[in-house]
Amino acid sequence: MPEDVQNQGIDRRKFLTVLGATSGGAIALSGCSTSRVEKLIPYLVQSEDQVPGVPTYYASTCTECASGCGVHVKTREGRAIKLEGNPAHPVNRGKLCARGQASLQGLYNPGRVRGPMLRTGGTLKPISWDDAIARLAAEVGKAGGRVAAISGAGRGTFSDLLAEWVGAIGGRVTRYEPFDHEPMRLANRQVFGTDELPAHDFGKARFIISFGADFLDTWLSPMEGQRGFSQSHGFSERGMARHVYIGPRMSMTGLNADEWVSVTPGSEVALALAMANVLLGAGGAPADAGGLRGALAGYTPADASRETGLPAATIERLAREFGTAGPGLAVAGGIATQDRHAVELCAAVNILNYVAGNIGQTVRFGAELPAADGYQGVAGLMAAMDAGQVGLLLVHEANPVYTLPHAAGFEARLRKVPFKVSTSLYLDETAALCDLLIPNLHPLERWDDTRPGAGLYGLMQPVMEPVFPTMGEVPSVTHTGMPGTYMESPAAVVGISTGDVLLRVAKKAGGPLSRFTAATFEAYLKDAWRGLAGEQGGAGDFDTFWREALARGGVYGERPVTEVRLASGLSPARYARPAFDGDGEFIFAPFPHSFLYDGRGTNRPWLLENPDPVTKITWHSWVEVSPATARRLDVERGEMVRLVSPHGAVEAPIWVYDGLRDDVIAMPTGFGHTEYGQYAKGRGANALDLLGAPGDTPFVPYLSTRVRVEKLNTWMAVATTEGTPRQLGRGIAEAMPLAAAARGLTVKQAYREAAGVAEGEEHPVTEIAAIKGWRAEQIEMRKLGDYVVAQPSWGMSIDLARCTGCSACVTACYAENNIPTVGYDEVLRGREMSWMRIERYWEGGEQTGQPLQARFVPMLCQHCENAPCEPVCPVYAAYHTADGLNGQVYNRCVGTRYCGNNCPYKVRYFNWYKYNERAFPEPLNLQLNPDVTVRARGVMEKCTMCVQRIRGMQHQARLEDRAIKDGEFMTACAQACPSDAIVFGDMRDPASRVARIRQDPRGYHVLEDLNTRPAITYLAKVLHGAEA
Amino acid sequence: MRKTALVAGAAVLASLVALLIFGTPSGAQQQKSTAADSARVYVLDAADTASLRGPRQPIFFRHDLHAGQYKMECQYCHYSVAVAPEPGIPSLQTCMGCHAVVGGSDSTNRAEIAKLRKAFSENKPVEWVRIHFLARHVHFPHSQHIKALGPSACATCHGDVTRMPQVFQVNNVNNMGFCISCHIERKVTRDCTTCHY
Amino acid sequence: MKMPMPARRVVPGVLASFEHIDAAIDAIRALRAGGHRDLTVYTASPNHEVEEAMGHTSSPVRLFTLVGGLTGCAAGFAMTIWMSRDWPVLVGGKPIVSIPPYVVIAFELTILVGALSTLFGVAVLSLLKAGRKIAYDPRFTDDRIGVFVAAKPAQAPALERLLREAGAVEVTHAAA
Amino acid sequence: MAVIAPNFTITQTHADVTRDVVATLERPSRGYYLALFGAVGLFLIGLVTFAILLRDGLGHAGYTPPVMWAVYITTFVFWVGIGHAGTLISAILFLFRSPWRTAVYRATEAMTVFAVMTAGLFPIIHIGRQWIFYWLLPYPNQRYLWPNFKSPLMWDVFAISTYLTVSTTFLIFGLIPDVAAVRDKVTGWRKFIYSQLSLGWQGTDTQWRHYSRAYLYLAALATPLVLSVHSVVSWDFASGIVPGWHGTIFAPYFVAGAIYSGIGMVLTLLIPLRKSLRLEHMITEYHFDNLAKLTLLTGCILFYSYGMEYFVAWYSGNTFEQTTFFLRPFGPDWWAGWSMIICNAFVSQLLWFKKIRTNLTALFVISIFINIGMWFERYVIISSSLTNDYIPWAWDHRLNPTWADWGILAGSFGWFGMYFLLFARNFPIVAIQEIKEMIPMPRRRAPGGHH
Repeated sequence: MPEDVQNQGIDRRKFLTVLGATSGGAIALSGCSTSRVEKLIPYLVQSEDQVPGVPTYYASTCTECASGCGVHVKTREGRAIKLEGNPAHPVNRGKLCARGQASLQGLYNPGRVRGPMLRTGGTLKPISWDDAIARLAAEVGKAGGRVAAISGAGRGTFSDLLAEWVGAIGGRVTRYEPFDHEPMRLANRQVFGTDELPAHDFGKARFIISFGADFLDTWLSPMEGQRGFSQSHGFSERGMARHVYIGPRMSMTGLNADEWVSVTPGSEVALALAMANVLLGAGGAPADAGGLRGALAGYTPADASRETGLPAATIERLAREFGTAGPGLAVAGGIATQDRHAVELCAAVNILNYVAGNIGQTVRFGAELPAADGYQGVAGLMAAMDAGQVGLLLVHEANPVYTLPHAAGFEARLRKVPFKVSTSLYLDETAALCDLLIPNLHPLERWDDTRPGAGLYGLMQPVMEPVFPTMGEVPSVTHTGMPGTYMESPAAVVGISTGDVLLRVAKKAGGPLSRFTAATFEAYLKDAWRGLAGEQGGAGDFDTFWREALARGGVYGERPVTEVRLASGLSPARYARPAFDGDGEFIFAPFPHSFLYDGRGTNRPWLLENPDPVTKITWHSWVEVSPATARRLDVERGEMVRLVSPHGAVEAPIWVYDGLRDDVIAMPTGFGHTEYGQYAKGRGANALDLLGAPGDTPFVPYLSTRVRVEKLNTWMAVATTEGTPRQLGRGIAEAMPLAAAARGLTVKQAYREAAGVAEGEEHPVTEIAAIKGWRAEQIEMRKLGDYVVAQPSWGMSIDLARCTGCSACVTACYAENNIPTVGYDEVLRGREMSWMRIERYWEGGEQTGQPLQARFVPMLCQHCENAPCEPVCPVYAAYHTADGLNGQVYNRCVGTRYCGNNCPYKVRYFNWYKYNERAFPEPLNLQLNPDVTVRARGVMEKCTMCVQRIRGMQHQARLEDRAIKDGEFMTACAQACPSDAIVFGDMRDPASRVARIRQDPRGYHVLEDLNTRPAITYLAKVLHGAEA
Repeated sequence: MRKTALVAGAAVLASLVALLIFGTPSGAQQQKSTAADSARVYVLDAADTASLRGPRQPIFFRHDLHAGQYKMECQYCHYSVAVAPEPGIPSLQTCMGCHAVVGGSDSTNRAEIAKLRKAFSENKPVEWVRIHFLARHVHFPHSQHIKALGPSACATCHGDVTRMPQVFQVNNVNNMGFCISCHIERKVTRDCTTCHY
Repeated sequence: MKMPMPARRVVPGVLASFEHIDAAIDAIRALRAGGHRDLTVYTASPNHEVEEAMGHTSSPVRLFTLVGGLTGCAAGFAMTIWMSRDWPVLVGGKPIVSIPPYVVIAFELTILVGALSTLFGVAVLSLLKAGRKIAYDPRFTDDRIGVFVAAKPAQAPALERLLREAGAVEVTHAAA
Repeated sequence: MAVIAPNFTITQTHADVTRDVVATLERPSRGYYLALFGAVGLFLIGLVTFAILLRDGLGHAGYTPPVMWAVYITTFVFWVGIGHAGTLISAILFLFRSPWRTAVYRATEAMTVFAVMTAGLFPIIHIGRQWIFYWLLPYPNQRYLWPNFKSPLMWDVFAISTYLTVSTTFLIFGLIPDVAAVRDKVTGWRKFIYSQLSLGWQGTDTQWRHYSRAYLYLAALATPLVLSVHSVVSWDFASGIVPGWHGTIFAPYFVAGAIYSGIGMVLTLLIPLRKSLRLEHMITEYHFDNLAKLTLLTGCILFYSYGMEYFVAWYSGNTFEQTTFFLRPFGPDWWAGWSMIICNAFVSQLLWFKKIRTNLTALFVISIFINIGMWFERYVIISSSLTNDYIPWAWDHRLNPTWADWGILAGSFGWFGMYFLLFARNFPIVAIQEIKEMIPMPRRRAPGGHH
């Protein structure tokens, strides 16, 4: 397929069709037909940063969530094919989560709105850009001052423009973000007199206690959370931090905790305050905390114990450990604990942190993480709508119709607005109700920037032309690509972003808007950055500043840290049990889906097929109940139930989960779209339908309703990739106590010690000698042809003490290796193709009475030296390369599938259907990696350790007459892993990192006794000892 | 199945014969360019262009003139062949570099060059008919081969284009034996994942 | 095994058909005693007495079987070993050339080639005399036993007498 | 009047034999045509199913990874097994000079050839890219590539194709004299056809001399072959590391099973055939009694093998083996596990009683059980072993066959039945010349008398 490179940049239709042939790897595989006439279409003008067959990287910024990670966009022949972390970026340091990587499927999403549309006679009909802009200008005029806009939390030059623009014509912009951190801001104002969001340093903390904040998957800034957590909680000579999770349900973050403390929902406040109280008593608290003594006096562990149902001793223990473990860190505010008293909870946790002296240490104010206006804003907007003060509503990067609880009644009010404009890229629920759609460009297609925090300025540049030619045209401009050289834009054509639209409308409408003079949004952006350049001292030569900024993906200054003190005369409000709507017997806890989040990810097959880290369910929603509850209700896995709250009802299949309180029923958000493209529409049920309108609270209290369960006596097959979730003593995900690990014992030794078995040789010496001799002989007899010369031996190590199960590696693998998604039905038959899967084994739990613990183990091809899959292949399609890979030659494979049977790790995947044709409907096929063959039906495929990257690097090195440096390149999974658990390299090079890690006493091979001699070494998980 | 059995029997015997008699199996013959093509005069008139081998291109670009007579380096146009897996097809800008000035010696040339100028001025790319189309499951990094065999090694696979008024396929590049025979000769790797991944 | 045989030479002689085996045997003995060597005996199933009377030794077809089998075995090993050396591919950490698995192939080829060459042997051997057309009677594949003696027309009457004495129920003369 | 065995005498003369057998080739009954059309119908179902698989891929079949082999391989092994009884009876019993084989061996040998023809289709049907199955053959190609002779599947290719070739030639070779006999009885175009097929056979002393020798050697070659073929098939599994496959007893265990299932099929075919072709006086209770005894013997060997499998699993202390074998009778697929044990190990034990051995109805019913049981044996060995092997995470994807599986299975029976029926009507289903060989030729005077 690289042959198609020259199609770039000119004839779009051609571009699509020929690249469409990418997914026609089928044709290629089933025989090398050269019969069809291929056209070669040259560039008209060669752009110097596009070397055919060589990827070009552009720096940009991820906008999937507000934390604003820096990304490198890998482009080939002028189209983005992969998103990778930007190592220079302080937030994510070169790593990228599943959601960030799936942004690519947002770019190439089949559900994208391909151009402006106007509602005429009830239906949306395409119109030209000029008409759309003219119409908008006219409507703006008509609406007079009665203009309003609602946008997401994103903060940057565009949001400034929008605010100014709307402001100029007398309206205001409401910035709304679901799962926003409003309670935290309110609490911060209350306790510290500032309503900004602080940064949390998980890496420094030695004792992390989270009150329902899922800082590893969805809360605040997950990538920072992951990195910090793996630094402090990953095993090292410094030992290992402790992590206690408090909440009604064990989320992925909870599964990574050493201890799960479940308290009566809503009583977390009491717990936090009691802990603070104990710490105060213990002394060592900052002087000015003394004022709190009186206020906290009412919160003895005994009192708290009554509220929480925890033994007082436990509370004291937690408090003491938290106070003494070294810098601690308490966080709160995940939506699972966001009840009507969420503000009090955050305040209590603030106090706890303050008393423990963590403020300024692990909790740093001054970072100014982006936050929206919270629910008050929306409430205000809706009031204005009611009052008929909104004649024109502009919806930008927000989908309130879906993400607000239905009971809030946004939809009804929206319908009443005379003219509604949406800039959404996809036809989401809100856009579907609008009268005019002027789709924005995807962040990879447009000029934009973002301010994810104080001192951080992320840039976005068009790394390619708009996927849809209908995206209009503005004059091409110059900018720089990753290599740092000054060059032509890869995008000969840049589409019209919403920024451009606003500016053009401004020109048309004139009046107060005439002050916006910039020709294009790019120009506007540059002006804004001139100002920044001034601050940054780059004013002298703006071009250089601009170019460097583009090359780095933005400007990353030090995060300022501002001192905060307790607000004077602070006294925490008297704790009272939060109220719950309705009289159902269960408290309903919706929680953000790790990948779909608030539902914005639901139109991306990668995210739908990536199994939820906890339940491993794909493609549909579910209802979680505890085993005890399941018994009591007499429901089982897959049984459909209806949850009824005073505000609504939803239906979903049951999933029985040990990590859930008996009095709580949990459900993931993000499903139940009624619009939003072929993948999302009508998939599952929307948990938010059960919530009421936030009345008294200035935020959406997600944990505020009680539900009733009705059995429907129908069943639905649950598409989980989980087989048997217990290890049955097969030692797949090994673990050892901290003490043993600290003494440098091996897993076996640790076992023997625990079992009190004496150290002893398992085989007689003679036998070992004999085996050694035999093996040496065998190895001699292998030395023929390519196998004579010694070559590198590629290997990998995976540290289970660091792996959090976040599944970023899985998506990375899908993206890098053109792995097709197979969908619900095929997942049911166990036919998912994920070359890399995260197996999640339970230890303890309801059945055993022990506390439930999870062991995550990424399972991929082990590249065994004695691979059982190889000798059984009749055509050498599975064989061993001279550099230690277990090669799989797709075009040689005839599909006997014996390799799949004989693989003890079950990591070989077969193309039962023409997945390559089903999985990539246009334009999704444009995301395919040209360096990797797209597998046809009837062939076996599996992890190749990214052989395309290995060969590419070898070619590069050979061209430059040099050796490959360790760590110079790595596999997609290792590159993505946010907790740096995966290390790849040449095992034969003693200096390489992987070679050193393989020496770690914690190292072991899965199913070692089969003598398959895997090239992948796992490092055993480390557990806190009995004190946990 | 009887068929299979017969084929099997036949094949076994065939391969036996092959190994007993020749020592190495037959197959992988490559068609050689005929003398007729190689000995061509540089002046052509429309009449005998019809008889030329290979597909007719939208513009009658003559490698024998550019690469043969004027001795232009292949890499002047195929700019990325030494640094990238792909050789690169020259952008029209590259052509115009000369042909903005060079208008052609005789009427036929002038006509063709006119087409080029027209395409460039109209921003219409020229759709060259592809001669060598490698199957998509094969990765052939041009740069590696140039590195190993030197900048003039193109002819090894593409034949002597300096003598081709119209380029045609000399070797079936999709014939794996064609690659392998060379790799065996030069004692370089025959590892499958060198090309297939 | 059926070969097109143009212009088969008709052999002159006398064809007698018997109902009883011992009669046929007597006749054969008598004829051989009478110096007639060119006899052809037809039976519906193999018969030892006939073989004995005709003085047949055991058939040389076994040589074909032996040679075929050995060739097959050798070919099996030669093929597998040579092929795995021709393009060495490492699988499962096993030696490139590992004999044990190849034994299976060699064995199967032993049987295959052995069997085929046996048939070949039968074909060759039974075609030796195929050049001549000898008188035949359909009943020989049913229950009659036939004895044909090649002889010049002059001898015919004498032979007929001899055969009838031996117990032939029917005697016909075949002329060139 | 020839006494072959204490309880078996032949009363016919040579002429009777020829007459009776040739009679079987006369205009067939309506029942025959019904059966034939039924077979062809089934075959067409299989054909259509295969066409769909070719179009869309194997996904339609009930594969649930990690169960990568399923009904197709099960059926493959089933049919290969069927074949073995034929060769056993025609070759091995020939070497043992067992008198009762003569009447039945032609039918069983035909069954062998057609069963192997059927089996041979399955490896092709089941692979992912059926159109390049020939890549498994070591033919010189432009890629310079050779197949991997270390792979059990390559052994299979050789074993099966050798077996097919040899058993086919063996059948044809045995047919020659009988075809000649038929030739001399029939008239018109049929005479022409048969005389072409008889390859100029006249039954001269020279022909007999080489023929009987060659037949002996072919039998001698076929004997080790038949033992090897199913051993090789068993190694398809035994040389894998899958718990439940990786057993040293597999070869003998499979061979016994193969013969067992084969005889089962022989009974299923012969009992009705004998009736419809009016061969009661040629294929008698005596033959069925012997067949039944053979069934009993192999059945007992199977019984022992089953027991041994479980014992070894327990005795090895290998947790993987133990899990697999525990889940066979008590896991989710217990019904398959038990149907295998009951139909094979237990039902065959009924044959200890002569009453049952000589009661054709009972035998027929039992033979059906055997067919079902042996199919399930392979099903269990394949699916249950693959469903629960080393990595628990990959478990609980149980094989659940679909229309695509059943379609191909039905097709295979159609394909087999079609050939068998056609053969039975157009060639002597009982070996004329060998029966005659058993009947002494008429003599004028008492044997031994000379003058």
